[in-house]
Amino acid sequence: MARDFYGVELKSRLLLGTSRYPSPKILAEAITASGAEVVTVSLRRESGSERGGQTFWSFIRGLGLRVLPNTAGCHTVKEAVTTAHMARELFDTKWIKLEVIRDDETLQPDVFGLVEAARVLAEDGFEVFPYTTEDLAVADRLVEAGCKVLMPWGAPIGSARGLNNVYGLKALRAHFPDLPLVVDAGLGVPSHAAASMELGYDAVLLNTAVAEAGDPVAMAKAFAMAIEAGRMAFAAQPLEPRDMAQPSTPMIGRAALGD
Amino acid sequence: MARDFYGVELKSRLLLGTSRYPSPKILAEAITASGAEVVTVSLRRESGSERGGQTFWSFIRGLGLRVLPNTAGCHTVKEAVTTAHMARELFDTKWIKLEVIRDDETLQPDVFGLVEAARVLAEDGFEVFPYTTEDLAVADRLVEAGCKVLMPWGAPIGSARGLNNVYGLKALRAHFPDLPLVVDAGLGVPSHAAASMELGYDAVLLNTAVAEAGDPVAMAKAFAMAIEAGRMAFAAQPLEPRDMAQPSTPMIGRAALGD
Amino acid sequence: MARDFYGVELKSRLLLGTSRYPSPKILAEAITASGAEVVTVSLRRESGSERGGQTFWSFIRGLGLRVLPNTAGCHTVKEAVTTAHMARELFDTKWIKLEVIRDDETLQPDVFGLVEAARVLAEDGFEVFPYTTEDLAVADRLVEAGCKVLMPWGAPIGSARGLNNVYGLKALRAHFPDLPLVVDAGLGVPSHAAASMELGYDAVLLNTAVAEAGDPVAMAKAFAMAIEAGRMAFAAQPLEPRDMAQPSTPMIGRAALGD
Amino acid sequence: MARDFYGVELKSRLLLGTSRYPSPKILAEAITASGAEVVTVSLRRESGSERGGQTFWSFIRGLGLRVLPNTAGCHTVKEAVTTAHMARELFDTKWIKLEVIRDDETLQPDVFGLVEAARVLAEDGFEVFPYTTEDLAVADRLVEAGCKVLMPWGAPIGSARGLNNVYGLKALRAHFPDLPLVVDAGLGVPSHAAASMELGYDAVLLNTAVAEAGDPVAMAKAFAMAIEAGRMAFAAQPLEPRDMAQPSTPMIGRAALGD
Amino acid sequence: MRIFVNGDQREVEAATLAVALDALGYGGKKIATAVNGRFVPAPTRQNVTLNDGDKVEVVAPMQGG
Amino acid sequence: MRIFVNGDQREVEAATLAVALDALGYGGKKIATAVNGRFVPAPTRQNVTLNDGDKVEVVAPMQGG
Amino acid sequence: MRIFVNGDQREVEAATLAVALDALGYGGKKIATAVNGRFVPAPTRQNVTLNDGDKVEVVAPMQGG
Amino acid sequence: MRIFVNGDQREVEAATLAVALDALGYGGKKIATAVNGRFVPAPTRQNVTLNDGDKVEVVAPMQGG
Repeated sequence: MARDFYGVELKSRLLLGTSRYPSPKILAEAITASGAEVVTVSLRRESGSERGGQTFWSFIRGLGLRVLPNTAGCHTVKEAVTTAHMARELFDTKWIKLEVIRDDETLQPDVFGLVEAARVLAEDGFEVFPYTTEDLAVADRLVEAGCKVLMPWGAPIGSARGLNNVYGLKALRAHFPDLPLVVDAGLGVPSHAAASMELGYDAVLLNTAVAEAGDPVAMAKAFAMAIEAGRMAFAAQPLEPRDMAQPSTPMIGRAALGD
Repeated sequence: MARDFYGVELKSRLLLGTSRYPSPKILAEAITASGAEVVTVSLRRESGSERGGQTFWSFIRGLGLRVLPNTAGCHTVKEAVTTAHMARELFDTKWIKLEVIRDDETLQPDVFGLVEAARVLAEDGFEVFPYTTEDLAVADRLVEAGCKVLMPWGAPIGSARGLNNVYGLKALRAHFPDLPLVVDAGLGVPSHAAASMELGYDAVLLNTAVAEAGDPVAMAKAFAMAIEAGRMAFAAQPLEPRDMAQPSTPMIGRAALGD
Repeated sequence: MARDFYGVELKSRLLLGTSRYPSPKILAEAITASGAEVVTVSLRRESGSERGGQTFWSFIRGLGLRVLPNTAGCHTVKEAVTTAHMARELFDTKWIKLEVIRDDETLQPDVFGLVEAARVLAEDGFEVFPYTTEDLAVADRLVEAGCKVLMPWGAPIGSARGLNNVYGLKALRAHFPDLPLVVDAGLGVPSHAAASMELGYDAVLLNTAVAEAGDPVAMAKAFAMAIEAGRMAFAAQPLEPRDMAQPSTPMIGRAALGD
Repeated sequence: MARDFYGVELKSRLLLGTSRYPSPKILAEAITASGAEVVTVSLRRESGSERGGQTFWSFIRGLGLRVLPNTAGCHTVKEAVTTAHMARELFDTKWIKLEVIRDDETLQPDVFGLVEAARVLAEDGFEVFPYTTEDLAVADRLVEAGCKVLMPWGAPIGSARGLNNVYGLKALRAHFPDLPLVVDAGLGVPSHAAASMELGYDAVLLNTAVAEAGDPVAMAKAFAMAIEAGRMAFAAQPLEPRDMAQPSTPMIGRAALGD
Repeated sequence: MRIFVNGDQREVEAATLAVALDALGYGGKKIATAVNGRFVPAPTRQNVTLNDGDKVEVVAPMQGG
Repeated sequence: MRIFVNGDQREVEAATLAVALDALGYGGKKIATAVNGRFVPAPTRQNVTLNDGDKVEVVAPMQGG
Repeated sequence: MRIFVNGDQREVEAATLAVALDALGYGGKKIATAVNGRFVPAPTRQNVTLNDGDKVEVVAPMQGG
Repeated sequence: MRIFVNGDQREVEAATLAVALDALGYGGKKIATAVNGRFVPAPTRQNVTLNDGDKVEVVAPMQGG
């Protein structure tokens, strides 16, 4: 049941961020190792004399991958909407990872600004990937606003904590059986990503856990495998946990060797 | 740092049980999918007219893999030792997965019988893979008894619960930095296996979670990938979890778009 | 640092619901056992011939306790606001436990309706106790709307699961060091309530865990003690968990009795 | 169902250690606040000129409480047995908290030395309180050796981690429905103690969590209340956790206030 | 005139909500009222004239969590 | 005339945003622009006349998570 | 003479375990044996004489976890 | 004669443990004793003769967890 992200079917279920890598070379290798078909990008001020943005742009173009620009750092609907427009022009894509942040300590979504910005952008033809929480009521409104993908957090961005609220993420999956759901942010190790997929999520968006690992390229590969593994396991109907033990080796036919 | 199991270096870090599969065909496909180089086997009574054991024997021989016979169902040192001897003759291997079970509800190791049987068998030239708990004092004695591999449980056999005592498993790994350690039993999904490897364990032994999955072949493959992923992540030095969030997209150079 | 609930200082940190008890007698005894100074109540349709509401009203009046009426079951701002007005007249109190529910399966707050209803009611002179989530951005808006108390859920109402998102509840407490915070709903056992207080929360609101226990009166008493215990512990600066052990009995001066 | 500790019925379910307090005065007040009827004590070398032991002895005598001497720091059966004999003479009690430690980093029980020492001491008329793990097979042997009480650890001594292996502690309780079981060591906050009692344990033994709290006297009181609360809750048959929510306020009779 | 009281259709002569409530047996009871989803305070009931098809809600105290 | 470009005060003669960007060295660069917090599409830049005190933002692609 | 084979009573003439196993149809099969709880290696079977009431266990390979 | 008391070398004349303890200042104190790792009950101390190199442990009550 491959999910459709605004009409695009992705083979890889890993979306990778491009920030905080030790070097462009390692970034490039990590992207390759991850097998990601989508990378997230952003915008920043540039003076007439600087070339950084141009260099990064050629780098990204060279990858030949789909880009998902974000509105990182935006705290208001207006900032997010203007940033989205600039991103659409610069990267020539309708896709936007919508971030409207309330609190700089937890970088948690401002769900009010998020829903409003999502509505404005969706009406303006954007295909919105909202970075949100596991809140069902917010999720409903994002869908009403026109979002066809949701990206709930696992834990605060960059915290490497994994899934803070497994129960909430399960409830969200149960509430939207057919909507593409992506766990975005907060993961630290591949087992976190595998667990996300085992909950039935459709993909995982990562950045810091890969970029700041000792070996980002190996870590990218590791996450890619774990995500595929978790997805495969979800489809293969795992055992339900039980409280009591059950012998794997049948007990019948055991030799009687006691006295 | 590939670990050496009694002089044998295994490429695959998944050891697979052969019990409880829907059919021999599915068992064979699951083994292939898992990439396991070692499969566990057992013994059972057979009458002169039955052929089951013979059939299974040719099946196993046909795989051309290393076999690890177990002493499943043994409750006393004497049973375990006699079973080990029968297994060594039948399967022509010094390797033995030593199980001495105390309690049929939890199938938990009887650490007293286990250590004694390990000593007897090690002195008799066996290469013992003891199914034990995370208890450090027991582990020390198993090593003194001659064990060069330890296999602590994750959770009771067949419970699919994952790692019941992560703290204890960490302490065991820290106590034996150089000894091959295998998480044996109790895992249910690939994320459990990846987490085991992320703790620095060297391999995982599985049976029920694969055999009783809806699709054992896919599940075998999924576990294989998750184990490799977890191992790779351990080597790639993952991020430490932190309490507060950190932006993945740098904040400097952000456009000022507010009023 | 006793907290002030709209100018009222409560000695007891347990707020108790009045619903689902086996009998009015047991309800009365449970309230007494709990030491609660505040009980939650609600409204329901009554025909001219029925007396249930009148009986319950005299019962409540007889308790001489402060009542906190709720807007249970309201799905829209309009329903919640009208219900709050009827409650204010009936129970003659400005206090209102504001519930605006989105989803009947999780009974989770509709944070959008909640904030709007809170604003309308606060402007109309109500003292609002909003049943909300651990979301910081929502919490900020509730405070802006005039709420001087917040009541985040521990888990879905009646689920007895305890604290689903300890991390989120910690972050909320850290974000509002001086605001009265009450864990409302989802607790099952006294250790859940003690843990809430150990996180620095100011009070706990309970109903089902007490009312549907085998012995509601004993359970009410048990929760009351656990809440006081948790609060006392929070103030007494508990030990930080550490990874390694530390002998409680000093090692110096040990007799040397080995060989 | 008050449990009988070698013929002694204790009203208080908290056993308190006497070590590591800021001052004897605070120790005395903490003991009083805890309501403990049993305090643990130990032995140490004393020269002819020192008076410390004598002073402590009069202090303890003055409390008029039952003492439980420990064999802290013993690593061998011989040390533990000799220490137990010296303790029996000094404190004039058959009770002994038997500690045989393997590893100084985790201070975890050496279950082999423990069982052997328990047998020797029980045969010699001691009433043994073994500090053990949650291992069922070890527990069976301790009972065979004559122990009529078991004291499994919650976590390593002084770690304040709480219950590392809830599953294992549950299994132990289920395996010995009628044996007095005491959670000994590793707790940090009252909710840990309440949770232990909610699992059906009969008592809790504490030291560091109280002695090293900012306010040991308040913390002693807090633990005492939480333990009583947890016990009471266990007896009052708590709700089972459920996955879905259930309204505490009945839905029937709700006013229809929407349009 | 036909109105709905707590969802049930009722026939009342009453000109005002106050009179209707008496006629319906609510006299002297501890209740609160809303008409067509809008709260009607007790003192105002006598000023509220009912119209055909009005939805009247009459609620009383109950247990709550 | 004085405007702010990415927060820095700059002196420009330019009548339009397009001309100003050239003057500021942005000619042919991969950028996007906003004036006073409102997005200005590339084709429109030549029609946007700048006024004293205008806040111009000029952004380029960068790494993002 | 009466012996027990895998728990079932059997009547055998055989003097040795080896002969008994043939008589019981185990000829040429992949098996391992124990008598009265003690392992008997294949080569030794011909030297092991059975006595009335002996408990013989004959096992073959099977699936295991 | 040289013995070790709680690990320290001491010179004692004493023939028995009891006498030695008095000489060492333990008279009337609340203590328990072991010699060479073996417990010596109080009543027995007078019967225990010390030998050169004996290890004597003398312990008193202390705080414990």
